[in-house]
Amino acid sequence: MTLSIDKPTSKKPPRLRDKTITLAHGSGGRAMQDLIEALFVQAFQEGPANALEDQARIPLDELTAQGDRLAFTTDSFVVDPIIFPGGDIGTLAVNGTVNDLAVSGAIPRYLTCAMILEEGLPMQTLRQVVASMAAAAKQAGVAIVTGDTKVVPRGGADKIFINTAGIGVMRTGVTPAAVHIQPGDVVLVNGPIGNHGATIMVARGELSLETDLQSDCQPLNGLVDAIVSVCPEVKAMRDATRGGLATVLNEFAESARVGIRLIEDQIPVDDAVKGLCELLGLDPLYLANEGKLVVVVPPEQAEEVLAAMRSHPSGTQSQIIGQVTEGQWVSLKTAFGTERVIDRLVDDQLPRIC
Amino acid sequence: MTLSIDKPTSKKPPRLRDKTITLAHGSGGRAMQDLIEALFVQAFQEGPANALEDQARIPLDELTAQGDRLAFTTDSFVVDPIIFPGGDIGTLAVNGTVNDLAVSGAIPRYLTCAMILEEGLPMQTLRQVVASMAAAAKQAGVAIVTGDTKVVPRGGADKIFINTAGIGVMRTGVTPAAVHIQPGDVVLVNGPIGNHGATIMVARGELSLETDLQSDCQPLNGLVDAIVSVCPEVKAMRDATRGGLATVLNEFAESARVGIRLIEDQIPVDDAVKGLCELLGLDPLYLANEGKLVVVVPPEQAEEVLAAMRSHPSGTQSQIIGQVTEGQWVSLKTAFGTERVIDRLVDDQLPRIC
Amino acid sequence: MCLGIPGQILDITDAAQKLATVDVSGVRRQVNIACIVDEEHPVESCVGDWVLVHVGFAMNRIDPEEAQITLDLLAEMAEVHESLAPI
Amino acid sequence: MCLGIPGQILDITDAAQKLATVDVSGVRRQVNIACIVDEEHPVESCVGDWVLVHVGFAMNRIDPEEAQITLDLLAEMAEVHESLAPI
Amino acid sequence: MKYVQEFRDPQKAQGLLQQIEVLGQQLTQSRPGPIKIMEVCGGHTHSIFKYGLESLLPSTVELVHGPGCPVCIMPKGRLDDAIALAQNPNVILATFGDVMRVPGSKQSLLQAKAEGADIRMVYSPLDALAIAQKHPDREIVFFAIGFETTAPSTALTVLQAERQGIKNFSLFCNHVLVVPALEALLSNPDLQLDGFIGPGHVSMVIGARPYQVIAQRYRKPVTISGFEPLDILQSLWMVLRQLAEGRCEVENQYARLVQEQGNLVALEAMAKVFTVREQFEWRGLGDIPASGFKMHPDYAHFDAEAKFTLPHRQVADHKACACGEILKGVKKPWECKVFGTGCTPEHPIGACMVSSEGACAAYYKYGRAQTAPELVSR
Amino acid sequence: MKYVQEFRDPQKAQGLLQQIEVLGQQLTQSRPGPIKIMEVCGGHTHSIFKYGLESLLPSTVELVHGPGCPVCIMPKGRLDDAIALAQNPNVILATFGDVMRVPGSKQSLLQAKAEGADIRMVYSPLDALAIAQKHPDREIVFFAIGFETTAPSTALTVLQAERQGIKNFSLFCNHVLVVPALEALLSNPDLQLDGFIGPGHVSMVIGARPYQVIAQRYRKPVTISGFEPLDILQSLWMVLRQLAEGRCEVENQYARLVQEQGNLVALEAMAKVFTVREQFEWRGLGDIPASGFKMHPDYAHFDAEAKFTLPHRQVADHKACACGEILKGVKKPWECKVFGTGCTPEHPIGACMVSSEGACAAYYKYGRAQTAPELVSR
Ligand code: SF4
Ligand code: SF4
Ligand SMILES: [Mg+2]
Ligand SMILES: [Mg+2]
Ligand SMILES: [Mg+2]
Ligand SMILES: [Mg+2]
Ligand SMILES: [Mg+2]
Ligand SMILES: [Mg+2]
Ligand SMILES: [Mg+2]
Ligand SMILES: [Mg+2]
Ligand SMILES: [Mg+2]
Ligand SMILES: [Mg+2]
Repeated sequence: MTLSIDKPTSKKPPRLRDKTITLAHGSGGRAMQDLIEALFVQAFQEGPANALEDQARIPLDELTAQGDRLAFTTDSFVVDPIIFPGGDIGTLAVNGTVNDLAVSGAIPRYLTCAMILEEGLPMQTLRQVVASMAAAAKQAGVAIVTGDTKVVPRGGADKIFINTAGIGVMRTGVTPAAVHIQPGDVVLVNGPIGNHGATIMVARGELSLETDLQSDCQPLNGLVDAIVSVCPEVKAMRDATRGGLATVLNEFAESARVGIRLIEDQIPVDDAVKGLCELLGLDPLYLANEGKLVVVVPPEQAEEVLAAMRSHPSGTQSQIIGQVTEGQWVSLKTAFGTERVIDRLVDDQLPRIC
Repeated sequence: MTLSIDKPTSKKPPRLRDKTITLAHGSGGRAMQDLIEALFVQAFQEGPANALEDQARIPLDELTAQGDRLAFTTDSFVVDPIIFPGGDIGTLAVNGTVNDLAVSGAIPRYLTCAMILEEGLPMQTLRQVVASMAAAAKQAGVAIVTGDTKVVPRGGADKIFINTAGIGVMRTGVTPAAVHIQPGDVVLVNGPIGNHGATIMVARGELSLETDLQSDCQPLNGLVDAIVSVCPEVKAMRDATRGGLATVLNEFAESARVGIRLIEDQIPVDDAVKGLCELLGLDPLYLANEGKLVVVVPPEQAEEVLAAMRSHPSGTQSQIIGQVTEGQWVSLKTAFGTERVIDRLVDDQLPRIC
Repeated sequence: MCLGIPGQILDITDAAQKLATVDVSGVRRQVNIACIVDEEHPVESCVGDWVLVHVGFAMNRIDPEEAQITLDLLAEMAEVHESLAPI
Repeated sequence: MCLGIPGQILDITDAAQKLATVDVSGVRRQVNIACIVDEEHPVESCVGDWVLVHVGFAMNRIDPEEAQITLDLLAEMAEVHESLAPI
Repeated sequence: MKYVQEFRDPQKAQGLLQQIEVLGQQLTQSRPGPIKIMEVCGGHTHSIFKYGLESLLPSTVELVHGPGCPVCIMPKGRLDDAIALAQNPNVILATFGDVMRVPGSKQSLLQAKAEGADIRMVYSPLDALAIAQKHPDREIVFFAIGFETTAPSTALTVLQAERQGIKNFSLFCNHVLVVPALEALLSNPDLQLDGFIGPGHVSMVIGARPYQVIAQRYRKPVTISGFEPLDILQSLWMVLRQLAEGRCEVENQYARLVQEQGNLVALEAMAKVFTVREQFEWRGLGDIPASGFKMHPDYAHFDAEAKFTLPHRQVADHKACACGEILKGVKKPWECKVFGTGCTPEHPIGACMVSSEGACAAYYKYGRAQTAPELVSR
Repeated sequence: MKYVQEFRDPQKAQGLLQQIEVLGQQLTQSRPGPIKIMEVCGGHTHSIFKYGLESLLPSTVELVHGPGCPVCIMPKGRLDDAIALAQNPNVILATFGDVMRVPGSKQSLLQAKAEGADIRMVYSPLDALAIAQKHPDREIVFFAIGFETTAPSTALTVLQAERQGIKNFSLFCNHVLVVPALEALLSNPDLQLDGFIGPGHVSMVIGARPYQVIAQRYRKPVTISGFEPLDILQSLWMVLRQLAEGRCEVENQYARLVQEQGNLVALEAMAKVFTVREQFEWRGLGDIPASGFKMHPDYAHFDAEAKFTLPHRQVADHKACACGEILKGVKKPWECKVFGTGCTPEHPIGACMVSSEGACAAYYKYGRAQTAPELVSR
């Protein structure tokens, strides 16, 4: 059973007396309904008023007023640990999907929230994650309009998994897509890379490392607005999540059948991320980000886009990091003046030590 | 990273050589891309032609041609075992979301597919589940247009979890919702209840029981078409999944502030489901279904709707099972001629034995 | 207390361990039939018998004649009632 | 082989076990400094030293003078090159 | 379903109901208040609510729901012991679903499981034994509950474990006995009962004879009853008939399953494996002499109470809880101050609210609309 | 980053490169083919590719990538042993990330982990010891790999385990030694090398002295080198200068870290805990005498090879794999028949394709666009 989260109810929400999540909270029975009403409905009540149905219902004319196409996306979030410096799995779950919509040039509008909870999860943890989701949704200006709750037996999942799907409206005339990329186009990024990946690696605790790093988790739709308003012709945008900057650029090159040449000196990387990479033999180009955007624009608009990005709070450290070329490789002009290929990795980077 | 599943690619898909899922398949790297291209893109290629972006893009005018509102829903599927008589987690994941759209009166159109896989999952199992999803989508006439793949370490999840979100177009003028239900309305169901719940309980093997039961998992959008075409005024529809028929009827009663009176003799229950319930002290009214629909219609249209349902392959055993009343309780006229309350359960039913 | 349900013995799965398959309205399970086996009723003779199943054991044999006697009595009482009912 | 990276000792966390905190460009970790402690360099004196960090051990002390000699030589060679380069 | 469906035929009830009405009127002409008949067994209570039988009865006949649900009468201390066993990391505790939600002093088995204890629900004690064979490195404790119906299965399982030489299996034995509990009730001066509907499945094991003490010493008629609605109505009628005829006997409505002597194999297995406790605590009723089984010394190596150290704390019942009076038939559930408000199936205070055979849960689930809607906030 | 950034300054490379060009030309005037210098160490190989140093070199100077990656030379049989250890349900195998993807005869550690073996990636052998303290009921085996740089850390960890009385910790010791491997290479008549860039971090432990045998017996110049691009270019220049001047000496470019005598604490710890094996198998190179460490008899109680029964099977390398010839500097990766087709980082056939310090992986990852694009299907 799915409950639309935005139940227009006058009655006061039930009190949640349970200290931990049990299988009852996923049973479809009253314990589940109480959880949904006491927690999710309260937190996410910003949405439009729908009845207590198994789906949200959205007038199409409200969407057609904003653009001509729907963007539709989904991501599951399984981050470990679920709470880390700079955010938690809830922040990620909202921003991740907001960003996947935003980079299509869409105005993100509505999100779903489907939780898989492990039996025994402290209720307090769930409260915190749900509060983060509500705050992130508010910040990004989206509504969480429908959801689902499943509970699996202890050991059947790792604390919390969240799936968010999202829809947004694509502005008429704005159609960023990797296939539009052409030689000569300019590649930008909105700030230092690798902070999220580095933060999570450290937060797991297995390496016994300490840093002051924080995840860069943030919504990018505001920044995209700024980009699109000066450059509706933007060729391509993508958030550089799993696989990092290198992976996104390889996807771009492959889709558009072009090469991309990066300038190492211009790619912003924070010192502690550099330190972690040196210590563990990693490459920051492949570290995950959760608030970093790669943008490709026609060369004549690069400076204007850069200026627009830098004047947005999410892009103050934006940089032009390279240019699209003929050819088929993503390559890097190293700080040493040489050139090397930046290929896709097969897999996650593992520490290289001995 | 999310890959739109319907990549228009001329190059032949990579060969999947791995026999099991490893963390590499969720890394964002080449192993993941190969998995997506070799498995998901091949299986789900029915969708519209989008570029390899992080979101599907759907023309809004295609939607406005079919209706005036969007229905938007999500469900995660965590069924254990993942393969059972009559279906598997893939069949469920597609039909579950198709049905949540259909019962709103919407024409289900597009689905997402987000998989959380446990490290060590046999590739063959994943292939089977994906094939089931593709087949179910084809049967329901929906396209799976975008997806996501995560892999968690062994022990971090139980084999496969699938989330599907779905969008559909609500036909202009058709607005089933529990709040519309009024005393006098008639309640129908499209066939015997409890088969899915009973099948899963037996399939877990812990009770060492054997039956010839099968899950009733099926798409209901065709049946809904048949209902709506004779009765666009349909008051409410809902698929009776977790919590079963009793839970849906309680939700209806609560939303509409009415009572509902069921006639036990008219509620279809298969013999083996009855046997299981007697053996374990369970009530079939609370067992889950995955292809059963509760419909509430105005009394004057009940017979016509019943006839329409019975002439559809998914409704040959449809029955009128009760009527909406004043009051606040869901009650049952027992086969013994008495009356009892059918309340919501707190929790899943547990076997009652000693 | 003590949920018990009639079932019919389908076959003997392990005569030494006194294990049999019982059918309850299409649900089959292996049960222990020690409680219904005695000199008069050797293991093999139990196939086809109706028994009361409780927590994986056949606890007693159901006596069809006694069942019929009860039903006949009830039918008789119902008939008497019918005949007395106002027309 | 043998990835090693310069880091600076921030403090001694356990003098008996010869454990210290090292900083590598903002990343801190506890390392074993047994290999750089001797009569001339008692544990406490190591704070502030630059060491080569490998698998959780400070393997050797970095000699700032030797480093400077190398850099000076390189600078000199670069200068000679500059002066020879076509104008 | 043979031997089930025939006994659910509402047509056949009409004669019985009419006779009950006649007898009820006759019996209450010369006394105040209705005739009170206790159905001892929780299974009967469940059927009565499931089939709405109370609504069919005349106001002259009242059913009192007895202490015959082994889950409802399990004291908190014993549950705490079971939870302590399950929390031992080397122990797998196996038990029936019935007992999973019953609140101990701090939590239920279901909550302990959510917090990491390894607790498995089984359909049969044989399934618990199979778990022991599958996990030779773990200790499997079967939390054995139930009346004499269930005790033989447990005993036979222990005998099988002995034959197969399985050493990592033991019982936490909480089997209880019907007749001593009834005697305890009957010795209570509060109690105003006119007769009993006797538990059919217990009687299938112990036979009809043990109830003679009730009929003879306490002068109350007993009818051993089946569990289908016609069985129960017929038994009620049989008790009323005894009353009307001034008889105090043990009658057997459930002759298709219950014999005078009970089941000899079952009785022998119980006699081998168990021995009667000096006393056992019943939730709501307190200590009752000779009312439970413990392991026979010959089978001490299968006794979890000997194998493991248990807290063994006695825990008082919640002071608001009227379970004891309800089990004695002195109060009705809705006469408990917290029924439906502080005490609900979601957050049960007393055990009667947990098991669906508990009188409070049964009223909450099936009976509220008719009997006490005003007591329940929705 | 101090002591790092300064050695990456491209401006400072210009003088070196010009000198290398001059020396290269001079040295090849009177002989066919380029001057071939082997960087022994995988860390150097990694830096050379990461900074694209080969593209800066004149055609007269060629770098040959040596056997100095402890992961690349790990034979399949030893990996199978490690996997067998990890598959023991009571064992937790701890090791460095480097070795996780290396294919054994059937699977890699990563695959074994996916199928349920308890394998933990650690940054330090001390972290493996901490796991042992945290899980007193399990056996923790540290799969110890690495050259003399890493061996002291392992030795010091064992000494700490001894001091703390930790009994559930042991080593599966696979430490290998640089100089014996070089001697084995140098005794090969195929080999055509003119000099060596010596491993800086190994030398920080063992000192400069052990390389004298190369300079003196085999008459090849050696320069011990740091790992930054300027270090490597300077070392290359120093080797060429020796060749030009007709010298065969052991020079030390990495004086900021390497002393003549090495690190005495480290050497002492190794001498206590380890003893040299009669021979050790190197993937691609076969058995090399005295080229690895095993546990010293005094520390046999920390020896996983003594504590556990291992398959100890020798497994032949894949017959298409040219790893051996590549490690000897006889072939370049793209001269292997399966490079980039049958053998990729995704599905490596040989170990050189696994570690990013392996020559094949380095060419695949960094070098393809320049050196051999036509060999690689995308
Ligand atoms: S309502 Fe609850 S507290 Fe009251 S008697 Fe019943 S079980 Fe006890
Ligand atoms: S390409 Fe692969 S098979 Fe060929 S030598 Fe390199 S590692 Fe061996
Ligand atoms: Mg639904
Ligand atoms: Mg849904
Ligand atoms: Mg749902
Ligand atoms: Mg994203
Ligand atoms: Mg993205
Ligand atoms: Mg996405
Ligand atoms: Mg994704
Ligand atoms: Mg659904
Ligand atoms: Mg336990
Ligand atoms: Mg293991």
